[in-house]
Amino acid sequence: MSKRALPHYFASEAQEFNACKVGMWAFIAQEVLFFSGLFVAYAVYRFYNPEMFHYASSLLDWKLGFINTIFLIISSFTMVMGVYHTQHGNRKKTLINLGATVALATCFLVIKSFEYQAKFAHGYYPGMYFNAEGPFDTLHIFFGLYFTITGLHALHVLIGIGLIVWIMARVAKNTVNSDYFTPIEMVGLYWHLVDIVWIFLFPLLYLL
Amino acid sequence: MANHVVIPKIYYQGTFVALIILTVITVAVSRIDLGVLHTPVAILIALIKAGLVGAFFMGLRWERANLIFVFGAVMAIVLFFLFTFIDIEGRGAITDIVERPYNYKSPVTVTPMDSSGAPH
Amino acid sequence: MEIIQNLTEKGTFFLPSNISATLGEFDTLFYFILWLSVIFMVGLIGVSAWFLITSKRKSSDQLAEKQITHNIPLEIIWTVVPTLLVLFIFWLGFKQYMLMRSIPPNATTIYVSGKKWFWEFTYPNGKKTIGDLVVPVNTPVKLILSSTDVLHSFYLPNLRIKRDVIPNRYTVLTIEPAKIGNFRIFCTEYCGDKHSNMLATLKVMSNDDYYAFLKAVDFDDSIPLSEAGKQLYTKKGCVACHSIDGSPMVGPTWKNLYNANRVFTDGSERIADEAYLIESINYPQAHIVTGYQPVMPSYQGLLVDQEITAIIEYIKELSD
Amino acid sequence: MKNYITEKKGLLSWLFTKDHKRIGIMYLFSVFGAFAVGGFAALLVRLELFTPDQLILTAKQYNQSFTLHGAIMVFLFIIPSIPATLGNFILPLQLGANDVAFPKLNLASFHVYILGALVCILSIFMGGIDTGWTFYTPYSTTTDTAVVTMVVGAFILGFSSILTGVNFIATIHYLRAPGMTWFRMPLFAWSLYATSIIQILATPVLAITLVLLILERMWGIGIFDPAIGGDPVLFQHFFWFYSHPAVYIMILPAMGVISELVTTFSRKNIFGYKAIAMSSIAIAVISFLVWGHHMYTSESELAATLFSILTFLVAIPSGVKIFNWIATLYKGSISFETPFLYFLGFLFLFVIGGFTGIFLGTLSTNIHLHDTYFVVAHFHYVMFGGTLYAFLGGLHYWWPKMFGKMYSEYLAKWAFWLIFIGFNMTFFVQFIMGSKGMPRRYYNYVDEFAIYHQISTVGSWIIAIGFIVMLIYLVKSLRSGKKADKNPWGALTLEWLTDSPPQYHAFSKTPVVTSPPYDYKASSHE
Repeated sequence: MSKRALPHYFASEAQEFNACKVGMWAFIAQEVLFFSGLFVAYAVYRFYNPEMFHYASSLLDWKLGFINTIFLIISSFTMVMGVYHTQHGNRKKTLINLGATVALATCFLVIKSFEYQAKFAHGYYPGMYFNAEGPFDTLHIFFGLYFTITGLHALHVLIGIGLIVWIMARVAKNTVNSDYFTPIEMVGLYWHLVDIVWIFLFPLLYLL
Repeated sequence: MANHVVIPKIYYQGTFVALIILTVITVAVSRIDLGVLHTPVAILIALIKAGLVGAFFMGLRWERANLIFVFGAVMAIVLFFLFTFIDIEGRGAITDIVERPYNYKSPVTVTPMDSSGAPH
Repeated sequence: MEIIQNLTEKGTFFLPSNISATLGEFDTLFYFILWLSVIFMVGLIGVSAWFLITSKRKSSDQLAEKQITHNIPLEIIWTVVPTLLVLFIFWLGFKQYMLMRSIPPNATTIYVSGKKWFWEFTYPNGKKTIGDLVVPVNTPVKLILSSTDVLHSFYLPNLRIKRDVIPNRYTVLTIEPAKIGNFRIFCTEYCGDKHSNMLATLKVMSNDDYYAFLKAVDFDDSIPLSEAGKQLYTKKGCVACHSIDGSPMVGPTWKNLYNANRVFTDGSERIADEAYLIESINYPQAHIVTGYQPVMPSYQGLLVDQEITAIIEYIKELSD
Repeated sequence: MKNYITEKKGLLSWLFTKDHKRIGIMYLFSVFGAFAVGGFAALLVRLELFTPDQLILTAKQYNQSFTLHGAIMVFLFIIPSIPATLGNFILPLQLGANDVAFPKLNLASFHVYILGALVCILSIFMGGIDTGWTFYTPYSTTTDTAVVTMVVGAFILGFSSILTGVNFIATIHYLRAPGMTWFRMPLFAWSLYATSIIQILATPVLAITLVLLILERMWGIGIFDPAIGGDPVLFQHFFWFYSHPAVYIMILPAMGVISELVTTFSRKNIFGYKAIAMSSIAIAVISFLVWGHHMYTSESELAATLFSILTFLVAIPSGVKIFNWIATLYKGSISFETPFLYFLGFLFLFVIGGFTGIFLGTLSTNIHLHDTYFVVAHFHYVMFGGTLYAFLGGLHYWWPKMFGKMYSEYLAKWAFWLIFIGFNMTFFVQFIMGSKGMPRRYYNYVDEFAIYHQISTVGSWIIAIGFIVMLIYLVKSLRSGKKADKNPWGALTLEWLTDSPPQYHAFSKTPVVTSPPYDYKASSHE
């Protein structure tokens, strides 16, 4: 198959790879800042009503959260193995690993929807639709924040699934191979970021 | 800049196992009551896990130049936290009125809590 | 209407007259920074003008006389000197700021409530006024500010002080006026359509006038009820939202209101008799006429019964 | 010989181009379109304020037009103005590269900008918004105007800014010509690098603030609206954490352009190259520490004191730059063409803006001056007098390079002086009015300020005339301007090696850089 033509504005392969890497890391710094706003909001409202947050997090099912964390960590591992096999030019194994990552991510979203169903059953809707009883009258703030943070994170998981499926298509068409594996490495970086955000979210929302 | 360093598999498997163990530890630690240390320990373990993912899965250990972005983002977040909490902590410092939110119309109907802390 | 002191008279070129007993040196700091800036400004303009004139390009290919790329001592000076200067200015400003924010122990407390588009003041003996903050001269007054709907900001230009009024939270402001007279109060945090009409007047009186004001029941029954109603229409802020000539405003017009058929947003209807008028003064949110927003704040406790009857008489007079 | 304009014909070849030069030109026209809309709203506001009571607008219409002026000017004009137009066109050429690092991303940034702009314009027809460009809650969550549409538009525009930042970081890191080390890079590139750092680290916080505002308004999650337990001051912290670095996104590229102008038109090597480059980075870093000085009246005393000290620290690098620029003029060979006039205008107005900033940074004077016309005048002196003057200076400086045509120097000087006089007449009067206590965003005002408002309104008409004159001679220059040669001003930076207008493939042979960027020769060799 023909080797990919280097774009006219790059002088060498290494220059292109490094430029993409720096650009991706800048994008990751930006994503981290995006979630930082939510963490500050969480911290401020936890400071305002600590007992309510402690009580509210006991309402969440930490076992589902734990399984979700394990799923995301495994998916991070299979993603990295996918990149590893691409670098070694082993297309079949890459596809298997990427398929596993997508499967795990979908399981993550499925469990998330179970959790949401359980919350809705108790009447813990986000914001003004909240009609539940509780020992604290600020309970609706916790669930407002809970749905916002996990909702935005789930959105990023969805975007991640889309990206991985796109990369699987390119690996299948062999436009991404051991000579040019920049795209899969970038999607890998993005996926690890989504995993890191969940690593912080899990203890803050479920365990504290 | 390291170009095309291919990272041996062993690093990935090692990190993966470490992450699983740390997740189990996080849950275990949260079960026992550490009092005031409860939050810092949880955040510390999360930081270690994030560090592992960043160093090995994201290849920071071999491309240290990208650490500048991590450093920049972390510094911006720390400043954001720090100054917001200086304001919130300092409210009512000079004026003797403690300035905290109060008397808002909340959609929650408050049920009395019995002694064990669970609503009956 | 007592004359309110104009902000552009009796002040200096940049500032209105300063009547604050504690913040006298505010003006000195202001003009210190001003003259410092003017000196630096003249220096910079002078130096650059001199450079521009002396090294004007005469012929099109004329090169620069001398290339100088850096001069470490000069650069150090113009970094360190401004830093010290501005930190000194910070220190002056910080001291005055602490003065502004600290509360003298024996201050009389007045509650200020900012509502959409008027200020309501509650005095120590429970008396309430709208739009007029009456304070004794030369005594510290602690204003406890809170808002019932959106952000406002309580600004007294002649006292050089301002504090944001935040819903569901108390914020505090202390003033100590040293001159008797009427002064302006503005709302300086954007709060909607009538943000620019949300004015109030600071009335500084001598002590005995102040106590006489506190005790006076401000309803004099010498004038006919509807005439008193007409005065209340302006004094109590109804003018801000209700018109008397039928022109559309935020609230329904009072012209031909009495005994008119009112259709409400929930579809029900009712004749606007005395009971309806009293109810909608005390509990305006109870029935909202179609086409209007539920923005009217409740006047319960703000108007004594005679005042309500006076207003209703006035409305009757308006509806032929 | 074909250049990037005549390379391919047809609208599609422009709308889907991946050439940084064409994207820069498209940004230029859309940014000036936004400037026209924002400027018209400003004229409307100033006209309404001619008399203390109602003249042409009702209270709601007035509030909508000053909000529109603020939002359009900030999000649609001044943030993308220099980085996206001059930056996109000139940066790759200045670095000796043929394009930015990610051309597809660059095109995506332009399309996202157009989409965001359309959504913002759409909000006008859906009832306009009357919350001010700061969207302070709880007013923004309780008013019945089309806040969600404008907020979605601003959210989309945030991405355009982030993508430009990502692009420039990668371009400056890796696409420099061989031999161009970090300290041989032109100062315009340095300033764009500092701007990209802020764009990447600050804009996402605006994105999350706007998302939370939309959720607060639609679902009432109780985070900003105090009626349901939220804290409006927290919204101010979130908003200003982005918006203060945003004002440095606006001024840093302007400082970059000014460094280029001062060296070229005085034929002098820049004075203190390292000092200026490092102060750009210093401003970018310190800009994240100072947002609280917008909230002295609503935050606690401890925070206000801290923010005040840090605000004064961020003023120092700007001061250093001003001193360096003036020192560059010494013993140069100065020619007073239009770009240099805009440099002098920048110097005069930005220094006034800077000194009035000291009034607003000091704790006690800020309490008196906050939310009055003093603040309005201060930020117009810094934004209009600073960023817009540098943008116009840069535009006139690189106009021959971008379009290959000169503009009429005579009309350009007329436009400059009209705008200069009109600007000072409009805004210096507002300093006096503001310190006397005239509050901001007032539809009708107490009678004693009438004379100030009338002078200010007349001044705004003169600015409008100035811009109309500029429009005329720039359009004339496009159609029938004198052909410009490769290096009309005799500058030394790399973009002047390409011919004007440059070909699609600007550098046939990638240049090798051997000396610092402004290595002018001196006539007296001592």
